[in-house]
Amino acid sequence: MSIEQQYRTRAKELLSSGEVKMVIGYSKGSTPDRRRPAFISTPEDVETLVLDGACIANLSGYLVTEGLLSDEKRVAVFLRPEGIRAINILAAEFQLNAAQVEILGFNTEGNEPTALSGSKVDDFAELIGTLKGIIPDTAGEELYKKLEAMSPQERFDFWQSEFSKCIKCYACRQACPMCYCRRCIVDNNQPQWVNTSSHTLGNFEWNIVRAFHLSGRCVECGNCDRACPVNIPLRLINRKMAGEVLEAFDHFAGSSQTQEPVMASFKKDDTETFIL
Amino acid sequence: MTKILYTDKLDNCVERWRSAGLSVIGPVRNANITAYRPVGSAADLELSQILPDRSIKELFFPQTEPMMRYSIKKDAINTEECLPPVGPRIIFGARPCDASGLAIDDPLFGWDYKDEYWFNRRNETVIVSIACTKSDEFCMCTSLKLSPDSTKGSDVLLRPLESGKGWQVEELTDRGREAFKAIAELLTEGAEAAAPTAVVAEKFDADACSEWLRNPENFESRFWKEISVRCIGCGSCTYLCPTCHCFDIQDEGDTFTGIRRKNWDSCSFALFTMHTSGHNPRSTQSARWRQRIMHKFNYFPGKFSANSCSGCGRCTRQCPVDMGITETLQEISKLSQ
Amino acid sequence: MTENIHSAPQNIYKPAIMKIVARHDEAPGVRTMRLEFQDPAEHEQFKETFRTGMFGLYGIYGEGESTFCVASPETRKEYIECTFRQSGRVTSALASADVGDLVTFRGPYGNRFPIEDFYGKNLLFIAGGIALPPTRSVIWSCLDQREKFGKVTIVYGARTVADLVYKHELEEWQKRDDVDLVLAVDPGGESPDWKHRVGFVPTVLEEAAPSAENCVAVLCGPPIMIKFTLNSLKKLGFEESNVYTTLENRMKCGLGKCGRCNVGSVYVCKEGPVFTAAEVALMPQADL
Amino acid sequence: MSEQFEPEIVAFVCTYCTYAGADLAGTSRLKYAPNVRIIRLPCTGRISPMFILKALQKGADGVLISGCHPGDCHFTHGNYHARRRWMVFRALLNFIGIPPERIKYSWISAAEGLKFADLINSITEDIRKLGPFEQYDKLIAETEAQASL
Repeated sequence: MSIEQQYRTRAKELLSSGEVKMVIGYSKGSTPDRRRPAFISTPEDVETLVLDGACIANLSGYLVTEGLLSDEKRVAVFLRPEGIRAINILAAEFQLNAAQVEILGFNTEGNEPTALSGSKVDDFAELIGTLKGIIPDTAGEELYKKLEAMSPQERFDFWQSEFSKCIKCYACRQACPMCYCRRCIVDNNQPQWVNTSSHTLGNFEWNIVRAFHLSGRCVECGNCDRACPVNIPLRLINRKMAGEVLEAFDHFAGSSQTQEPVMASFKKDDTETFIL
Repeated sequence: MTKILYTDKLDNCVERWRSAGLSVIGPVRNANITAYRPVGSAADLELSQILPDRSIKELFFPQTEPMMRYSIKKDAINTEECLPPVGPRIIFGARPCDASGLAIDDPLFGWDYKDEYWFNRRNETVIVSIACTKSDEFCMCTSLKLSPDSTKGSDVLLRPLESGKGWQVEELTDRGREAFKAIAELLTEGAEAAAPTAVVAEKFDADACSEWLRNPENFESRFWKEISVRCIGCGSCTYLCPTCHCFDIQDEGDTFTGIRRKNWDSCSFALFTMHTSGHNPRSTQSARWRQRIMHKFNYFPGKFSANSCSGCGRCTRQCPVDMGITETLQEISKLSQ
Repeated sequence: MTENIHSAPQNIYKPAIMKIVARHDEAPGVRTMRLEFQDPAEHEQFKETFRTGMFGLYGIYGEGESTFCVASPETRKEYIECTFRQSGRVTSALASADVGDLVTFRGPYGNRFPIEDFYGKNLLFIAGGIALPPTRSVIWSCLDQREKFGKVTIVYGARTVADLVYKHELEEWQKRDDVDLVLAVDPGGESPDWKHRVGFVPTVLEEAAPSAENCVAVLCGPPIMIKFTLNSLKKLGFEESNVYTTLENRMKCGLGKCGRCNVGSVYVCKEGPVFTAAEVALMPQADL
Repeated sequence: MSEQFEPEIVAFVCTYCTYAGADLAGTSRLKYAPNVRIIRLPCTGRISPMFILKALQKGADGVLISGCHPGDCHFTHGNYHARRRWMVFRALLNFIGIPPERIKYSWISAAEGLKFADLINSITEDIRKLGPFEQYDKLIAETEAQASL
């Protein structure tokens, strides 16, 4: 039995038994290589679920949709390891109760999905442990290395040309499972810290703030990068921040649902070589 | 016999236009994205892409533009208008869907109050469109009574030759004829056949959809929730759309000097309609998606006699969650049967 | 583009500069300002176009513009009065502006109350809380030509005694023989010396029971109040086409371009803000 | 003779330690470079990275952030939180291409008036050597300009 069929069966069981009220997965998209999020709430619809190598979007963000989990019922969701880490963070930041989330874990190596065994976030603790320090995918690796080798001024020029394309559609924010704030800092206008205008300066500010707020929280699922309609390599900034946090504080975002958020905790002996 | 412009003359054309004082704009690929940008020579033009990633509207309605500069002194406020730079320009290689998008928005910006920021640019711009010989699964102009070679909004329409070596020239307006006078001697009279235009399958019945949308009963249909459940509420569809025209007015600066700007805004943002009291007339994403569809295919045509959609398909092409107008209208077509 | 569209000679987004000549605190956080035009030509234009019910965009450069009605009547066009509650960025800035300071104004925009149609009829004004200002513009427009109308009844309610706005004018109306003023505060909002009614506007209205005979009602208030008051008016026999109200939506341009004030196909800024209850009933209720 | 470049430096300091330290420097009549504008905040924990960005945007050539020594925070651990934030923010700015040398961090207690004066002198010199912060100029000019299209 293919993993797709196996998971359909499992989804059907979960829905039929009433164990979950909804399954969030993938279904066919508008072109053969596209997959779209699917929200299945009846056992009959389970057949529309698709699971293959093209299922890469991180669906965990839908769990914090207003009101979805407020009835205490459970929801099943298809997640790759990054998605499972995202659940840990959302739970650690008290955005959801991880017990309400049934995980249909999978990974994609090459084009074939493989099943991950477990159903609760804690079942995947060991797996997540092995991922620590490993870059989840190598897209953009070359560019990343090139950027690292540049001088600050060259990097600034690079980002200037990238951010000048930004149209402030906030697709990066909306696609990110970690950007759950009801009111984002750019939407606050008293004071208006970030210019809402999408001139390059405003775009710089926005992207710096976005990256800062995701430092130590980003699971590198790549949702922002894929969502960006003007192809800004956003994941490079996030990867830099993830690496920085790992190195400085040994913090691997989303390791467990009790992990303290890195920016809301401290150690007395944190590095401070830069402080005069 | 028709006038023909051969590709190898294009560089000359650009030069002629530039020396005639026109700034030449066309699809340019830069930093992984194709957009309408000023070109120095024909070599900068990227004409092979089905259509540029970003729409043409930003040349007339930029994502952010200064409207006025203010300076405040003790007992005087000085407002300096920043009307767009007036200077003739020619857009070479627009796609017919983009060009018609501009024509669709003209009545809106000219409705009683004329928006100079839009019309100053419109009146100074010649639009030379190239008919499409390629399309993809997202193109849907034919479903909106337009076509890969529609002339709406264009001043000149070029039809690619079968040989791929040039274009048949169809001058549509005085403005277009005027601009092509400058390159008259670079054109050749010929009978070479044009390549067949792209075949764009009709994806939905826009009239039937409009009728369904006009029925007040359907406003509260469950359909809206179901179709928009995966919408994440970003603005990429509206910002890439050649006809979406909503904007915000924002001040930047301090108590003494600063700039008032006109910025793109999107009906898919929750804060778009939020009252200060906290009341939000369109408080759910489904209500916002419904507004977008209703506005484009019911309200707008009711006022300005054209659907506010030119069928470029960018909304679906770029949607992070694979939504878009096509799918919604296809579903409505099914419902209206 | 087949036809050449000429631009209007005037930049439609450029505001007029106004001087604050008086200001008055109406209730906690609610302030009235009287503004005077600095440019006589702009003032002339205002005099020509302003009719009661229209709104404007009041602003402070650096903060932005905010939409509220012109609270002064069309019979007094020497100045503009506006009343606002300090709640956001722009209104906070406006609230901190003092007499003599300059602010910006764009308008007047929108449609108006068809006062000519009210001639010879009885008038019923109903307002709740901060919604008295738009009603007040109509009230004074009518009271300044009192002889043209029949009986005038004003029903005004607020949450608490402190929240009542235009307290001086309420007193004035109270004293007039040709105005029937019914004041009310919500239960719990009364002060020990409150001599008027206690109760919600719809209830108070039903108790006062003005006759629907040859009567036009002008109703302004928060959406929830409007909803219940309309029911009460129906009970009293009012036709929906004889009930006028104003819609207040978020706006940025006021010119029918920026797209945020739409309720269904209606651009509130151009086709409104004044609608009859019958017109409002045709709009998609969920988008109100 | 060309005039020497005088950098403008914005200092965000906590009121309990560094501000008191600056006060001590003043009352002790210590002389230090006049290039610093001090903004007093309740705690280093209150210093949002937005402050730094805004200062740079408004024309500062350098930024100083200073508060109580670890363990001395009036609010017991505001400065520990701030320290983590700076660590990350520094790396971020560096990756974006804003030279981290323009942003200085220090611990200065209420008793360290002399350290404050010395520090101000030395960072003023450092920033002077770096020259004016011009990276944002092009961006700011763009916001001032007409929409280019």
